[in-house]
This record gives sequence, structure tokens and C-alpha cells, in this order.
Amino acid sequence: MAKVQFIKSADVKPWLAELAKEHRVFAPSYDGEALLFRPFDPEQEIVLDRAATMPPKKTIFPQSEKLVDFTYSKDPENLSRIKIDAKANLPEGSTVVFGSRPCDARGFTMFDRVYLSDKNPDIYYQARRKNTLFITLACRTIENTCFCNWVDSDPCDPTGSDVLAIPVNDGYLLESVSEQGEKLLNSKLLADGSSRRAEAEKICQEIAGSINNTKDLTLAPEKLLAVFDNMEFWEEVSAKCLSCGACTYLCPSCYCFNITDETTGMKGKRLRSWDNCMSAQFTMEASGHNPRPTKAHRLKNRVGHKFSYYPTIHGGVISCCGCGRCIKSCPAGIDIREIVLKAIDFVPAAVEE
Amino acid sequence: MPVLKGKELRIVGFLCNWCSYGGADTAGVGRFNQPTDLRIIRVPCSGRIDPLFIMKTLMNGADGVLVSGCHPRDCHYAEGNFYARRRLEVLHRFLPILGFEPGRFEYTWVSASEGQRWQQVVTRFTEQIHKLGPAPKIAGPEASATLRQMEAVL
Amino acid sequence: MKIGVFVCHCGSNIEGTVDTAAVAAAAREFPGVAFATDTMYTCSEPGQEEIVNAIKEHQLDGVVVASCTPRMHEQTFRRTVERAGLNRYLFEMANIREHVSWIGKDREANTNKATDLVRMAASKLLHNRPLLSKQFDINKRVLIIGGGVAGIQAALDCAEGGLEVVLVEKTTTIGGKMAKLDKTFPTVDCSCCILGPRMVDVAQHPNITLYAYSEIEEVSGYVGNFDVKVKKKATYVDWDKCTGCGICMTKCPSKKATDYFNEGIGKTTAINIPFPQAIPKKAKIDADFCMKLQKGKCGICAKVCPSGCIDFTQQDEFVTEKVGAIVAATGFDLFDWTVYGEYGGGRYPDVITSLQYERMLSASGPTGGHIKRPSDGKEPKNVVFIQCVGSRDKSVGRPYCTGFCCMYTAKQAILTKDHLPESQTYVFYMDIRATGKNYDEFTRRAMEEYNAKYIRGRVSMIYPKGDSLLVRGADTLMGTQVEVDADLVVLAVGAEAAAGAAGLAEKLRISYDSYGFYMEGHPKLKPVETNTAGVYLAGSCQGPKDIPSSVAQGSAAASKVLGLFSKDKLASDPQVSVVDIKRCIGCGKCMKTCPFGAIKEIDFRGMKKAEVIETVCQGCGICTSTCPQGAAQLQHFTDNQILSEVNALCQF
Amino acid sequence: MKYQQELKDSIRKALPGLDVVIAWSAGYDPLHATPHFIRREEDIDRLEIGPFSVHNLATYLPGLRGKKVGIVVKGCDSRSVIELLQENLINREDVTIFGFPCTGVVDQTKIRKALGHTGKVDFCQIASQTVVIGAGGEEHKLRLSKVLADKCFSCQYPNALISDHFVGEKISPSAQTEGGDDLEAFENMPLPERFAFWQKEMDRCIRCYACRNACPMCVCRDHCLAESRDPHWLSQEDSVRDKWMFQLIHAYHLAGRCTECGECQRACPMDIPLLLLKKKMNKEIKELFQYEAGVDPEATPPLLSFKMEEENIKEREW
Repeated sequence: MAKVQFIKSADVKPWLAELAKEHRVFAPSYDGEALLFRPFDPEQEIVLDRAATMPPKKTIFPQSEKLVDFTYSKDPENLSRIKIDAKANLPEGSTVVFGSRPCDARGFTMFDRVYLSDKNPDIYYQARRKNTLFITLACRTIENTCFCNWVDSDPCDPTGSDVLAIPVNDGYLLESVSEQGEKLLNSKLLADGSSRRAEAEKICQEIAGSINNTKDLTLAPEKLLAVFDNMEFWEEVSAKCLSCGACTYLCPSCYCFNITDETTGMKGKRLRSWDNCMSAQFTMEASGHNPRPTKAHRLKNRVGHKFSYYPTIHGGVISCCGCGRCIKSCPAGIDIREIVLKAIDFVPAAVEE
Repeated sequence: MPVLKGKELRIVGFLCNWCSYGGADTAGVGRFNQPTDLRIIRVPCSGRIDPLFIMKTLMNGADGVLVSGCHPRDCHYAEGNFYARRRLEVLHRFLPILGFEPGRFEYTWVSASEGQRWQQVVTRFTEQIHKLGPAPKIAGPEASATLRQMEAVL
Repeated sequence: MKIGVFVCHCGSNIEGTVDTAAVAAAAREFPGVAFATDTMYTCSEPGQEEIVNAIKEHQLDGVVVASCTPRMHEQTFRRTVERAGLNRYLFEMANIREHVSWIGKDREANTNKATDLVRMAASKLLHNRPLLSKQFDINKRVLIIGGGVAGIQAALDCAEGGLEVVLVEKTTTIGGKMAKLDKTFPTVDCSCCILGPRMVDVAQHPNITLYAYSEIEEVSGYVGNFDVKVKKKATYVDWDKCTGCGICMTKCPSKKATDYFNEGIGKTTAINIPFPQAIPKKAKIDADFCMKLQKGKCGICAKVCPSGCIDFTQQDEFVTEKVGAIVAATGFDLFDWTVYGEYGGGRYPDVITSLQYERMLSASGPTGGHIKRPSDGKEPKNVVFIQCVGSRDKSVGRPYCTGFCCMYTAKQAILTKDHLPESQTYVFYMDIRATGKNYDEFTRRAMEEYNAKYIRGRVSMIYPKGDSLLVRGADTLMGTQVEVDADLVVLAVGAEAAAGAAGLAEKLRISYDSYGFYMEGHPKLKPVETNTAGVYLAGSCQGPKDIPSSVAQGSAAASKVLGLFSKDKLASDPQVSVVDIKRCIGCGKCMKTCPFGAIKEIDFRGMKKAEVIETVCQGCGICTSTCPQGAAQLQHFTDNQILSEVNALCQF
Repeated sequence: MKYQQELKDSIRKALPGLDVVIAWSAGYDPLHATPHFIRREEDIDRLEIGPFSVHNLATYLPGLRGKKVGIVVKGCDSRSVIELLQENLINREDVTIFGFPCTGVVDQTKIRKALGHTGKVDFCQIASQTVVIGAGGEEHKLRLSKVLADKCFSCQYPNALISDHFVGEKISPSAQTEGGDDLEAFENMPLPERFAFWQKEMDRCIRCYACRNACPMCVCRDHCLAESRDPHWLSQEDSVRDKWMFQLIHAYHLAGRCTECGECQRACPMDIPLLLLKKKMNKEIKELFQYEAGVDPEATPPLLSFKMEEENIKEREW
């Protein structure tokens, strides 16, 4: 049985301050004009009434991380005999992310299927994932770009979260989702919230009702495969794409990376940094050949991966959480929903006999 | 990299091979004493000096960057320093917007015969940099806001 | 890479203020360094042997020598590593002598700095790549620009050496300034009598093609393979037919044309041959004065010409010559002395230039060799010479000494006395510069045997007094002011760069100094070379020179050309720019900025790309700093090589 | 927009000779437009021009080289077209330019700030001076001047500088000639504050390179130094140093080429004030060389040329 607590709006900051004693705490606050998950700072205003510009992706999947530090050392007897000492930098400590949205938290479940496979878990991801807790805030308002309901989710979806916070009249109803989440709900600042459950449920229903009409994407995987070789289709839908990485880097479920080594003198580091399939370099081969030479090929991959290839190998789960950031932040106004629907509706021209 | 603590600052020079590098040689041959801070990178022509090298050097933490080429019209490659002059002047005027003091970067012309002038240029520039003191340092990746906080907690 | 580092003591030159052993010890810790030592004299034979042995013993594939400036011994050590089987470009130098040990005595700071310089060199070396020269064919023809005495000498020497020579002369005749002189110093022999035969030799030499009244329009290509476009200016006379008989000159009714050859002393006909010994001896119409060309009426020359060679419709014509080397021998022009208000600024007819006086002295000149005042044709009694007009004078932007005026003034003083035994000459001078063989003796003769009165001082004012001129000046030796009544004043006008010198330099891609004189390759060791391979200098275009020096340079330039052409193929310098065709987007910015036209546009599978013409590229790297995506990379000075030096010095 | 129908007619006439015409149509909500690629007659109907036509469509031209392309341009966009022509990156004969008198476009960041959080946007009505936005069940009335892009206040080129078809009456340029207020204010800040400012701003850069890819003059595209190892200017580390350095590379490569269209800043999902760097560069270029990019297709950018004597460079004084 989940633990249900209530916190007054005014107590949110003191509670986070409490949590910050044991964990790194991230909460959304403004940096310039961008609303970002930043280390909790009591001096800074926490902004919870709108979705953040950027999902809390960096908390588990840093923009770049130093996987390994390495040092070369020479044998003084024979300077050309070189020894390499390498040290892995496994992340330590625990993190609490406060104010993520259901779509944000759910995004990491797409990562999990890839990075936490039994055969080959990614130890860096694993270490952070295990120790990062999400206190997710159910949405109270919906934006034009929201479409979580199309991808089997809703504005109060607790998937991937540890605690679900539902905004009620004067505060938040906190429901534990995981065991670890339950442990977070022991503060004196919290009171039993069972009595407010009905109010919260009503709010959730209300919000769910205000979101755009859902679309059935069941056919998306096969329909997208059907247009795989139709480059004319992809050239048309990608015409306005600028090939930048804004959509990918703001996406809560995009998990691709690149690995580079940087050395200075006798020391070096192995970096893992975000990469994106919109970039020509992403598939560039050493020979100079590029299997995805144009933006049409690349956008096809992004849409196809999320709505077809990923679901095909992961039990039908679409690798998109419907947050709409790719739509909102696209400098060219590309709407991924439009592309998927277009593919579903696409009727190949009749072949003349 | 080793900078003599308290004595030297990190000053990098980009010199064209034909005139200024030769001028620095002439100063050496003439035993014209100079401050020891400057490290010279030899390039064929001041036209080869992409202003981005200078930005990169400053970004990497240099305290001062000095560029010297052939006097205008004396370029070994006829036109290199004419291009360099425009590009370096633009850079010189641009740097303050980033918060770098304008005097952290200077460019000038010294011919292969001007050993004495080279001595004066180096001395003057080194003094200028010492007056400014160490350049402001950019927070490294480890200190980026997110990680900064993380470390504080750990 | 396995790098060997050799830190040179240079006796005590470096070791005196740098702890070379400590530098070598520090170098052992640098990435890639497999061997490091300090050596006494690295450039000596045993020093070089040590490098060769170390390369073999430690299987080194790169070498850093920390010693003197690369401008001194880079070539030496490149040959050393090559001897040991390495590519010569897998070598770097750290200049720890001129840039370290010789400029300060602080041993700690010097050692530290030397270590830094070695670190830089080693880290650049890690990015060095073997570079190989290419061999290319050469066209063994030579272009000589300018038919003065230097150009004539160069042309004849080359032609005698078996080369095909193309000689281009701006005016209608070769001979240059020397042809205008009456006599030469210090032998006082007839200028035209010694030059004339050489001019004829040029005309008759089977290896020489002469384009007179022609100019260089365009030069492209590179050493061994230049393409030169020559503009043959319209003369309105078909030179193939013209016999130089001169009948046209006797009949031409337009007799007020400017007489350039005679420096404006007198007038000539619109159609003319400049002087009897002209080579080629062909007539040309001065369009500005020709009635037929100006007004469409006349055409008498065409009627009288026995060979029917007059062609009023003639146009400029262009020919292209392919040559492998170029000698610039474009000479000098006289300074425009009229900026001197104190000498009348050109208002007094009896103040003339030394070259005008030379024409007056010449038997073939407009006065038939008689000295006459331009104002009234009278013979002068007192002739005043003023030296250093537009020479050694900062105030008019001519701080340099022309160098030969002292001598010709002495000569003219002597000739004046020869022509007019009753005359008295005065010479206002600053210093007498008579440093050649028999030169000082010659000026002494002018003073002692010809009674020229030398007054050390400047002239402050010339003004008319009756029908003569009063010259007022200082006598600094006496400390007094002097005034001389002069019937004629001759100004020893200095030399300046020829009109159009800068424009030609740009076509030839050679540099020139702030006065417009062409820059030699090295002031001591490469006096006739330029910094552009295959282009040489002779005579006064490089700086004012007297006849013997000009002739010597003509021969020197010829010997350089003959030396260059002694090989059948040339090796290109591989330190050139290379365009990575994958990165190139064909924007053409590199082509726009290349000073040598060394980058051409090519079509690569329908896309525009840039390509460097290896043999034309001089290796300046402007393209590399211009190319935004770093597609054009100057070999041996690539972005990564320079960045590695930056990173070796500053890393946050 | 007044001339929308006229523009549609003009495009309809030209379309048979063209592979595509780039314009704008309605975007994902009433506050956004999106680039619109017209290939067929029926696509024309969806064309919309107005204050949301923010995108500089010239960015697409080099990628469409070899095709017959029509493009609708605002005055400022036309300068990018000129710049591309100048650099031979597009062929004049392949491009058909449709111009119209532009009365300004909005700045989405300003709207977002003015509205606060609204949730869903339902409608938007624009009159000559005001914008009425229906969002979150409320009506918000904003003065148009409050949400116009900064560049529009000092716009000197409201009409396309180059066009094959111009619809409507040309309008006169803004009386205000200097638009650099933010630059001026910034330049009055003490140096250490500027240094700190950039570090703070660059810290949130996610290296998505939207700034670069939206820039019509960033023509290196897939070969940018940003991701290259040879030459290796930058590491892929999430460091202020690398991210800042990239912006300097961008700014310097645009020196004398940037027309201040502001796409870099508009495209930035992190709202980093990137245009400031370019404005500074332009200010210096203008002062030094009296040069403004994108007005003369025959001009040569000042850093690709030189004069033997530079009137405004006093380098010998140091």
C-alpha cells in the first residue's frame, strides 16, 4: 500500500532543504530564460507551474561524463615502454529530482530497457539510475504540444517515478510509488494525506480530460516500416529540418552518446557525451562513407526509431513520452506527431498495371 | 604547465617566420636582454594566424598573447599581413565583449633587422601583462554549475 | 611515435645560462619522447653522428633538436635525419639560444623556458607527417623585363648560355638611362659607344626575342612554368615593314611632340625614332600629337613612307610567352624635383636636371652637344650644380642616398670645362660619396684640374637676377653664407623607383620596400634573388645603382637563371596547402585570398571543390586561416600542429 | 496580412517553373508559424505571412542548390540571400525571390515572458498595434510593440533588397537606426562581470548547435569545426570553455558576413543571448570598414580583402 502524505505549498522549500542534507536535490528554476533542473538553492525560486525547458535528463545521463581517467607512465630504463593506469569514475551518492513531470520520469524507462539489460548493463547509468529518485509532479495544465495520452501515458502517470505529487488546492498530495520513494516521505513537514485523495483524483481526471484527443498509434510501427524506402516521403517531411540536435537533446527518452578520448601530456580522460542522430557525424564511417547522408535519412531514423524500431524490440513500447519538447523547441517547428500520423495515413500511389 | 611561480605569467607569441621570428633572432644575436615569460610559436606568415588561435590560447588560460609579423608591404607572401591586420584588429576590438582586458592581446610589426625593436616590444608587452596580472580563469568542466553543487554535497 | 631530443650546449652559448641536462631530463617525461640527451655541439660532425646513431639504436621516428634558431640550422638537421633514413619533416627545432640563453641570464627561468620550448616542439612533432617533394618539368626560357643596361647584360649572358630569352621593353628602344648619357664616369668614355654595340648584339642574337614598346600585362604560373601575357602597344607603324629610314620624320608637319628621349629639351615630330642608334630602329606615332589620329586630317607619313608601313588603325596586341624564370630589370626614374620651391619649383627655365644637361652635352642631343641656356640659347659662364635633390632628404620622403650623383656631377663639371673652357663651375654638396674604383681620384680631378668649386652646404634659395640666377646657400665649412651668380643651374636629381614598379611587383608577386624598390631575397646573401622562386632582380629596380653595379647584377641574375635551368626538373617544396576534398564546401574563400592564385576550382562529382596547385603554392597558409571548416590545411603548419603547441603551453 | 492573397497569386503563377517555393504556414499553435515547402498547387492555400513568420528561410537555400527554388523573404532575410549570392553558394538564376513589405515579427521569448504560464493557447488575433491571445481560458491583450523582435525596431530594410516579385507597397525604414541598446548596456558592464556573464550563459548550452544550423551563413554544415577531430579545436566535454569557444568560432566566422537576422538566438532552446556577440562583431566591422553585410551581392566581405593603407586601423600606435 502506497504511502500518502500532504505538503503545504509553503513547506516545499523547507522539505527540499531537508532532503538536500542527504541527497543532491534538483528542482526546476530559471537560468536566464530557460527553466532547468538545477541544484536546489534555497535562495532561488522553484518554478512548478509549467514544464521545464529541459527534462531532468542530465541527472542520470550527463551531457558529458568522464568515464575513465588514464595516466601514461614510462619505464625509466626504457622510455618507449609505456604503462597505462586507468581509473573508472563511477558515480557516487544519491540524487533526488523534484518537480519532474510524468513524461520526464517515464522517459528514463526507455533508457532502462537499453542500458539495464541483463546481458550488458551500463555500469555508469546503472549507478546513477539506482540512486536517483524522482518526485514527479502531475500536470495541472496542458500545453498545445502535450501528447502523452497518445503514447500510453497520462498527466498523472507514475511510471518511472518514486513519488507522485499531485497539485491540490493549497499544496501537494504525495504518493509513494517505489519503496525508495516511500522513505522520502518521512519528514515532519508532511502530514497524512489520505483525506485529500479524492480531490487529487478529481484533479487528475479533469486534466486528463483537457488534453488533446488521443490518436491511435497501433499501426505506427508497421506503417513507418512501409515508408522506409520512400525517400520522397521523408524528403518532404524533413524539408524544414535544420539537422540540429535540439529535439534529441531535449528529449527525455533519447539516449545516444559518443565516446572520445582527450589527452594532455601524459594524462587523459575518456569522455562520454551526448550525441544525436540528426547530426551527419552520427553515422559517419571512417572511410568517409555515410549511410545516412541526408537529413531525410536522419529524421527518418529518429521518428522510425521511436515509433517503430524500438517498439518492435521492446514489446510494443513507443520510445516517446509525449512531452512535446521536440515540437516546442524545434527552431523550424517540426511536429513529430504530424509525421507519424502522415506515415500512418500514407497510401502508396497505385502502381499502374 | 610550469610558469615560474610569482615570477612569470603565461605569455604566448605567434610570429611570422620571415620577419618577426628573424627579428627575435636578431635581438638574441645582439644579446638584447628580455623578460623570460614569452614563448614563441613560429608560423610561416602572420596571415596564417587564425584569430581563433588567439582566442583558443586565451581560453586555455594564457595571460597574454602577442602577435608579430612583417611590416605592411614587406610580407614575404606579399599580402599575408594585410589580411592579418584586418583580422587581428577585429579580434582586438572584439575581445573586451568577452570580458578580456583589451591589453591581453596585441599585435605589431617587427622586421628581421629590428632586434632592438623586438626587445622593446617584448619588454613592453610583458610589463603590460604583469600590470594586468593573471588572466581571469574559466571555470573548468568539473566546476560547471550542476557538478559544482554535486561536489558540495558529496 | 618515438622521439629523440637533443639539447645542445653550443659550447657555453646555451649551457652558460641554461641547464641543458635538466632540460633533457625533463624532456624524457614528455609524451612520445623515447630518448633525450644533451650534446656539446649538435651541429658539429660528431653531434650529427650522435643523432644518426640514436635514431638507429632507439628506432626513433622523430627528432627534436633544441639549439639555435631554425633559420640557422633547420636545413642542416633535416639532412641529418634524412641520412638516418627519416623523412626530413619528422624533425622540429626548439630555439633555446637566440630566444633563451642569449637574452637573459636567469638560469632557472631560462631552463624552465627551454623546457617549455622543447615540450612545444615535441608535441608539435607528434602531429608531423612525412612530406615528399614532387618533381616537375621546367621551361628553359627566360623573360627579362626592362632593356636598360642591366637587362641587356642579363639577356646577352642568358642568350650566350644557350637560353631562349624574351626581352620586354616599355619604350620604343632599349638602352635605358645609359643610352641618354653623354659620357660615363670615371673614364669619361662615350656612353653610346660602349652601349651601342651591346644593343646591336641584342637585336642580332638568334636566341633573343625583343618586344619593344611593350609591357607585362599578366603573370601566372610558378617557377619553371610561368605564363606571361605581354601587351604590345600600338605604334601605328607596321614594324615588320619599317626600315627606320626616317623619311616620315622629315615630312611630319606636327613638330611639337614631347621629346621624351631628350628629357623635354626641345620638341620632336609626332612620328619619330627617338635617336639614331635606337634598337629596334623603328618609327612610332605619338597619338597625342598626330593630326591624322587626333583630327583625321593629314596622313602625310603614310604617303611618303617608301615601305607603306603606316597603319592608323593599329590596336594594342597581346602575346603570351611561356618562360621558366623572370628577371626584373626595370630601373629607376628621376625624382620630381619641382616640389622644391626654393629651386624655383620649375618656374625658371635655366634650372634643369642632370639628365637634361646630359642630353645637352650629347652630340646627338637636341643642341648638338652645345651647352646653351634653355631661356635664351646663350652659352653660360657660371654653372652651378646642386647635389642631393630628392636624395638624403627626409622632408621629401627620400631619406636614402642615390649613390651615383656625386660621381656624375663631377663628370658633368669636368665636361662643362671641356665644352666651355671659360666657364666656372660650382658644386653645392653635402658629402662626397666616391667609394668605387678610381672614383675619389675622379672627383679630385674635377676640383683640382678642372677647378670646380666645391661648396659644402645646401642651397636655400634661387631667384632671378637680371637675365641670370642668384644662388644663395650656406658654406658650412667656412660657416658663411654664399651667393653665386649662375647662368645655368643643374640639379643632381636622385633616383626613385620606376613609375609602375609597385604594379609590376604585384604581378610578379615580389615585395618592395616603402620606396617601391624591389626586395632582394637576403640583403647580404641573396642580392639578386627575390622571395618568389624563379624571379630575379638586376639593376636599379632593387635600389639605385651605377652602371658597373647594374651590369654586375645583370650577369649575376643571368647566372642564377642558368643555374636554375641546369637541372631538367625542379623539386617542389612540400610545405604547401592541401585541401581535404571531403571537408571542402566549395565556397571559394581560399581562392579569393590566395596571393598566388595557387588554388583552383575543380568539379568533383558535380560539386565545386578547391584544389591547391602544389607548384604554385608558396606555403603562406592564408587559405588555412581563411577556410572556416579547416578543409585547407597548410602542411607542416596544420591547425592541429599549431593547436598542439598552444596546448603544450597553456592547458587551463 | 494584407498582401497574402496577392503573394499567393504571384506564387501560383511562378510555381510551374519551380521545384519548390519556401514560405510559411500555421504552426503547432496559434502563436507559431512554421516553414512551409510548397510543391503543389494545393499547398499554396496554407501559406500564411505575418508577425509569426520569424524563420529566415534563406537558411534552406544552399541545401537546395541545383533545384529551382522560390523563396519568400522578409527584408532582413533578403540580406542573407544577397550574402549567399555573394559567396557563390547559390545561383541567382535558380532562385526566384518573392518579397513583401514586412512590418515586423514577434520574439517568442518576449511573448512567453509577457504571458507568463498559460497552458494551452486557443487563439490569437493581431491588429495593427495589439495582439490578443486566448490562452488558459483567458484573454491576454498585449501591445504589439512589447513583443516585436528587437531587430524590427531599428529595421532599415523592411522591403526585400532583392526580389523578382514584390507584392504590396514598399514601406519606409524605421527612423530608429541604432538597435544596439543591449550591446551598449553590456559594454558598460565592468569586464569581470562580462566574463562571469558569459560563463553563466554558456553553462547551460547543450551543444545542440541549433544556433549554427539555423544560421543562414553557417555554410560549412556537416563539416563544422565543432565536432571535428582534424582539425581538433574542441573537445566534446560539457565545459564552458568548449561551449564558449564554439560561440567565438561562430562569431568570428561570421565577421563581415552576419546580417544580424538573429536566427542563432531565436533557435537556441536555452535562450542564450548569442546575438550579442555578433552585434559586437558587426559594430566593429562597420566602424573599421564601413561595411554592412548582405546589401551588395558584388561586395567582398572585409576579412577576405584588404587595403594597403587602412584608414581606421591604427595598429602602429601600440
